[in-house]
Amino acid sequence: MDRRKFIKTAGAAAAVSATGVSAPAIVTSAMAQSRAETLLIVSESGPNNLDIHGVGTNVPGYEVSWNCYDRLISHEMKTGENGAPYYDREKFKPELAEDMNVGANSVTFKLRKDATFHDGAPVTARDVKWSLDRAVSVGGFPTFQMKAGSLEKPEQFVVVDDHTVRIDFLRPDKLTIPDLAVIVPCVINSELVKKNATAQDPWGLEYTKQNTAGSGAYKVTKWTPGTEVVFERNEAWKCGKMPAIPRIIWRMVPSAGNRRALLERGDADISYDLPNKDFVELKSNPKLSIISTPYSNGVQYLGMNVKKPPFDNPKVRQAVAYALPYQKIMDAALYGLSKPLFGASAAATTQPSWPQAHKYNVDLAKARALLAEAGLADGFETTLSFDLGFAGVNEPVCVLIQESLAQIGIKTTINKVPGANWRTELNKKEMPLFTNVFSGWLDYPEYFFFWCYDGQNSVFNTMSYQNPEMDKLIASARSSAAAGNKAAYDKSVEGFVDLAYTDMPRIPLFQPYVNVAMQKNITGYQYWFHRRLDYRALVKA
Amino acid sequence: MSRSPGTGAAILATLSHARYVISGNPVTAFAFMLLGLLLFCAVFGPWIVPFDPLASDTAATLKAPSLRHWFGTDALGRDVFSRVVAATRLDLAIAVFSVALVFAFGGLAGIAAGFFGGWTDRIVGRIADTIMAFPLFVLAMGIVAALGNTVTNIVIATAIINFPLYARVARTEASVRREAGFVMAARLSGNSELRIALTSILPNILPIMMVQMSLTMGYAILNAAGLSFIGLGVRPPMPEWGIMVAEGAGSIISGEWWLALFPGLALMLAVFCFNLIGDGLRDIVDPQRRT
Amino acid sequence: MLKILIGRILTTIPALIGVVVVSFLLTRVLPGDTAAYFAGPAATPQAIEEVRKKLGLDRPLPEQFASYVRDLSHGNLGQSLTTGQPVLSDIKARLPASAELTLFGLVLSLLIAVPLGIVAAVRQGSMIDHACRAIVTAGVSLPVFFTGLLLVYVFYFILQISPAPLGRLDVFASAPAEITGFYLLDSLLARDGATFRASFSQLLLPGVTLAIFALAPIARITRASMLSVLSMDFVRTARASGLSRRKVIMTYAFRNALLPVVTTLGMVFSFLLGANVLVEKVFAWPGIGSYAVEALIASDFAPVQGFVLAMAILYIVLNLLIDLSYRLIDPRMRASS
Amino acid sequence: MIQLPLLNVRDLTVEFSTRRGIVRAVRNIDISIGKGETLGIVGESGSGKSVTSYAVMRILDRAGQIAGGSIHFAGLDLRAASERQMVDLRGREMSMIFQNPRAALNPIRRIGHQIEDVLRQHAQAGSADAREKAIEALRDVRISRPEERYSAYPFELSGGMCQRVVIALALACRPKLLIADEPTTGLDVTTQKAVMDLILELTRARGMSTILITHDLGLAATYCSRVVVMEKGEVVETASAAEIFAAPRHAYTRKLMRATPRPGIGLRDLLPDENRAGEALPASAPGAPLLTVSALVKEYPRAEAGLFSRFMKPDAAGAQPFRAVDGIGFDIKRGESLGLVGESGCGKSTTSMMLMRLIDPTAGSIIFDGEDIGSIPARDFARHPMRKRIQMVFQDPTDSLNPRYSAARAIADPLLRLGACEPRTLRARVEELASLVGLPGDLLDRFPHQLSGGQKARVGIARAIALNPSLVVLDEPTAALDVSVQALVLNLLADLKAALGMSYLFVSHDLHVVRLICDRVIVMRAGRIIEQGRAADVLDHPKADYTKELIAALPHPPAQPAAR
Repeated sequence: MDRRKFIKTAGAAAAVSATGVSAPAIVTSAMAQSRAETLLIVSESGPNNLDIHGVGTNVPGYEVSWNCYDRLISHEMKTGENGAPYYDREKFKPELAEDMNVGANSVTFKLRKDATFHDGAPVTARDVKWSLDRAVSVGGFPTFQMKAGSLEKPEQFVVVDDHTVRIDFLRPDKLTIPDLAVIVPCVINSELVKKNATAQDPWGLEYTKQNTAGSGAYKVTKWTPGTEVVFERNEAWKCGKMPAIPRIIWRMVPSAGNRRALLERGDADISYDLPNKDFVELKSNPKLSIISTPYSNGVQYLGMNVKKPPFDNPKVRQAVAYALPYQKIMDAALYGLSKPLFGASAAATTQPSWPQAHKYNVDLAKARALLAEAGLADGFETTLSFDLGFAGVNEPVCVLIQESLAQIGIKTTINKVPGANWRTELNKKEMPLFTNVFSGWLDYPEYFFFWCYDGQNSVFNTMSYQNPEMDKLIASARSSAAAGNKAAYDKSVEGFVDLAYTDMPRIPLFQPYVNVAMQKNITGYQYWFHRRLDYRALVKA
Repeated sequence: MSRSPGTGAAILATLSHARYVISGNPVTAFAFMLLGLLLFCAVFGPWIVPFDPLASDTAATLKAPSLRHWFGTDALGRDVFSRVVAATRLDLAIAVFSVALVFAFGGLAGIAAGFFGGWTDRIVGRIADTIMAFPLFVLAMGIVAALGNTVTNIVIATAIINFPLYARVARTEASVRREAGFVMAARLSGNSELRIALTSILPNILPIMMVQMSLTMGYAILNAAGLSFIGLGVRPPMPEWGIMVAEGAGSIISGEWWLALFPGLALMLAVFCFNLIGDGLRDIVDPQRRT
Repeated sequence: MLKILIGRILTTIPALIGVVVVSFLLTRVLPGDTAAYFAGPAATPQAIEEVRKKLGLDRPLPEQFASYVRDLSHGNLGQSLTTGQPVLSDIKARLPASAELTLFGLVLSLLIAVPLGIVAAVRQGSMIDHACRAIVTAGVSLPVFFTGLLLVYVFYFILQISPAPLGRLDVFASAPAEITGFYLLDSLLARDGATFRASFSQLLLPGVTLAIFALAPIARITRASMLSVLSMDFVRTARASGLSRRKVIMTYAFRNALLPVVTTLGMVFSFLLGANVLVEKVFAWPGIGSYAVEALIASDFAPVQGFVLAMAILYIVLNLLIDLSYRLIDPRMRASS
Repeated sequence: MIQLPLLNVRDLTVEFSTRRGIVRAVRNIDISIGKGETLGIVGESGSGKSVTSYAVMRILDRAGQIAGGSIHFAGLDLRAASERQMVDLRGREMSMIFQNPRAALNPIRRIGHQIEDVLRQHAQAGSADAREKAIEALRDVRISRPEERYSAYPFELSGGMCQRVVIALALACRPKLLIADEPTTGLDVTTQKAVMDLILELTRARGMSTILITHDLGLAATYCSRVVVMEKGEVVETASAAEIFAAPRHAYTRKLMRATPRPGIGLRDLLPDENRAGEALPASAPGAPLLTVSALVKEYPRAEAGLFSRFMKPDAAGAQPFRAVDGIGFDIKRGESLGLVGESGCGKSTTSMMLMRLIDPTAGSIIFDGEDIGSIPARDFARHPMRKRIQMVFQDPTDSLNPRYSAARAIADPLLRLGACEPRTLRARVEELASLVGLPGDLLDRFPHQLSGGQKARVGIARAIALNPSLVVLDEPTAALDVSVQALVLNLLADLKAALGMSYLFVSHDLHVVRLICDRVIVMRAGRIIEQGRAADVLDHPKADYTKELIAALPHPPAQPAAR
């Protein structure tokens, strides 16, 4: 049977039965929605919370927040390396604000007067303050993210009048303004949420978990956890160009093979979490377009615990760096869908940017020599751990590393850590050898290094790397950035990159790509720092 | 006293009966041939494979079956044929050990329950009930997830979920024989209850347990494969059928059918073989047909 | 009758207690730290400790168990981290999907396996017998996820005669008004033929996958049970009284052979509910099995415990039903009450 | 005009394909039966008598087939008849009833419906009158309140009642020929008589021909006009009942007749001439009491059913405890043989199990050689020194041997366990015991399934006497044996008792056998002792009505010609 025809006839049958009295109204309205007006997204997992401020909200939840809530400001688009739209780190555009005025100690926003929440209530400065207060107060990830831009206290957010908000700086920080354009500082319908708050839950987290209370371009009309999320366009949206697609259905399809089949058969419109191999092969499918963009400020690396022998010896770490099968990993594990971070020419100069390639290449003789210098000519045994949640890439990577390290006498046992346990294991900082990804929303080298290499030993410094010299360089980069001293800034950045590549506590393997596959009739995909979809720009022809 | 001539005669009689059953049953004969092949692969596998099952070759990834690579190569260029053959040992080991374990615990517990009755019966019954009330596959997952995904834990988990089955069969068979004449005769001869359970009950229900064991061997392999599918299988790069099928399954749609098909076939043949042998054994030990 | 029912339920209490205790302990030794999960990606150790205290995870196990049982007695199964919903409502929403799929698979399997088993028994030793045996055994020899993916590949991707493996209904169709939670029944009750056809076509492939897996145990027990009944005296009496072959096999032999078949059905059903876990994953079926697996992988205690408890209760209910059907089939059972 | 026989079997050969190749179960036999005639087919197990009847009905199982000869029924060639024709014939023209009536009925179908099935199959009734006709058929076999019984299930009826239903089923369509295959085996004697009388009466009244297949010569003699004797698949003699008993021509017939226990003979008279040992049986001289039982009671509570046990044994909960043995008392003297008789369910087996100390009594005492062994828990008795002094021979010789033990191992078991023997001398002792019970030494290494019934019985006896016990309980030791084997075993038991000075408790339902082997006899019913006394006194001059009834129900073979 022709499938399209089937759907059509089914719809028609439902429409006919709707003229009778027995058919429930919901059937007809839903069935009548035409396919052309709906975007069908398929992905492996869905949100567990519709509010990014919620406790333990997962990454798919961020996508809901991004599309259903507005922020004061957002980023402009530019054209990326691959020719597709890419957010412009440097340029901001107003969203709920119509004007932004940055001073020495504060920034003032004038709000749009016509913006309303989904329930029709106008967006006011009080809503903005309440939302930002909430972000810095609820704890957990949102508060942490706000802190990254020196946004820490409710007192910083001041209501000037109904449509004016001032944000006072705690200290000069280059990241404060960018941090206001990330997902977390979204503006929430404070009156609506307060109505649904309780004494135990003053911020109404339970309510926003299940409901979108924003002013954004879309609202969630149906959410079946683990199965689907249905979005409808907010026809009263004022903060940008009216989105082209009235309705979005986001279905969870756990099997990657099925997601691919759905795309190839033309049943699904867009999917962005497929194995690399599928993306490479789908590129040759004339019905689909694939866009691959490197993670901004993201690196997959091989980490070594520098607090414990044998990886406390830099020579051993360098030996490992000389023994990794970088190209094989690129070819066999990633199908070329990543940006290499190895094998820069010996003459290349370090750039004031991140991520950038290091100069190590496979050189087993050198690796053996370094091991011998470290007194480990006979090699040693250790365990190589990876996050099972990303086994598709991690497993071949680890198998290849295992095979390669064996050639210089390092015998590894591969340890699959279930996704749920991965963070716990990382936090313990006891794994000797592991592969992991870190990426920062805020695309600044010092931001990355502050979290990953600094002696404060944050959870992301998974190697427990502590070096006073490194700390000094990072601090100087931050201060010179805030002060706007470009020369000093560049020097510090080049300094800490060089140091990281000499000491090698973690060996960058590659810069992963975010890949999106969609039908040819879907256009308007934009790359965002959060790497999720922005429905507002998508168009279905 | 000498028992050997009698035992020898019994073995001969059993063999001749087995030959009779097999000759009348082509499917069972086929299954025994398969078993021979599997055992051969398990014992000699590592020596007969054309390639090192662990060696990657990034120059020859995802090659379709050819004369050089009979079953093609996988994403890392490893020879699928070599991996399928080499995996036999591990898969059979999982099956054999889990079945041996559950036979030792479940079988004996069941015999005790059926033979002694009373409190023993009640306790074994409750344990079996409790395990049965769990969705078995999820219980196995839970055990492996909790104890860590090693081969040993897969074996233990498989043994635990099969416990009720064994306990039940052994219990039924033991309780049927509890009042049998020869058991009473053994009591009259001054045998202790424990001794009766071990010398009179156990050997007599062994054939029926053998059937059970053969059937659950296949199930053990399937179970391990299922665990692999959700990521709880053995550690890479060890080749194991389930993990190979699970990983290859995603590639069916992209056209690399050989990744899942060949390990899948091997797995199916092994399970198939154990199941058929179980059926065949049932025919052999079935007293109704043994006249 | 009621007394027996109550008696039966009482005997299942120890098993139920066992399930609660074991599932509690099992989930506590699961790797993964709930507190770390709740505390978020960048939490400091103190922050994690605070969350741990707030969740009561720092208290000794017996105390935690007591509060778990207290919550249970109020019908509170806790919250799922992965879906963010109360476990009870998750299970309520998902159980019908699993039950519908499993029952469908079971019925399908019965329709095929029982006649096969009968034929194999009646023609014992013939080529038909051997062929039946080989076919059903092959069915149970394939991992269900493999069968499922293969079916999707062939029927959806290649032949294009099956709808997309996207759960219980086509994306653009809407669920029938909920009465039983079974889409097939609900759409029939609503006299909505289109939805019935749509949900039936979605159900077909996963149902067949399950059915293939269940063929072997059912056919096997039917055959064995038929064989033993066929060799019984009363069948000989029936034959000697000149009853037709059909009458002898169906009315006399088969009805007597049903008892072990029904017993096996119960086990097969609970077995299928387990196999469901994998099938649901393949077909994006919004059932309780895939829910539990994801929770287990994510070290999400509450849904796993809730799932196990739900299954245990289902198992007990199932056994009661089997008991009742025993009584329907065999008058001797009725008499002993 | 020559009257054709109703059934004419000529030169019939039936073959079975087994794993040892083709086995001929019946070889070239001729049997015919005229209209209204009652023919007995007599033979021991394996004689092919049942196979013959199945061949006639064409209900041989898959492995069997008619290899030669012809079967004509009312002029119709049954070998050539189509299955369709046979279905029409079965039940309507020729019917069959089987032994073990309870198993012969569909356990889960109302008996009325089962009769209706047959009636409707043969178009003897339509949907309107089927019920009425089924009830009528039940009334014909003297089932009281047939309207009620119509809706009964087989398990709600007694064994005798079930056999009546089976008869009703067979006769419902008024067939011309009835084949009764061991119709009363397994029934108690009183029931046996009632059932046989009923069959005879009905078939005579309807002018039917009847074939009675039995192992019991007495039964055949009592009820048949003509008798066919079969041995090993062949007919050895065919003659009128009177003739065959007056002047048996074939040696086998003579042997069979002689081996059948009957009043007025001694144990030695059962044996054929060639086996007949010269010496007469020594008279037993009972001494002082060896075992005294008083006020013995055994109650069984009903067990509760758990979830686990449900699949095996669905039983009811909460019933009253059942008194299997209800306060009995007796004693057994040294060297005495005491018979314990009664119909099934009278408590005789329970009593013997208690004496054997395999189960514990609820109340009462068992004094054995001065010690109250009743107070020693059964589970501890295995290690008690008294254990070796009380042994037992079981009813079913097959069931009582461990299938995994060779004959020698089985006999050696008590010797090994109760340590009466040095390991070195063990084999010699086993061989000695084997020769004592007449078991050829070369059979000692065989396994039970390789031995015949009689041989297995001898192994069981050898095992029981291995420890020189003072008391042996014999629980229906010959019930599963053919009469000729029974004769040998009974004589063996009597000889052993005399030689080893043992006392016997002989549990049996067969009064003829008890008379032959026992000094005294106890009659039990419903857990109580009805009557006890010297065997001859009780059996010849019973006092209790129940005993009288039992004796009257015994089939009495016609008087024997004097042993030559």
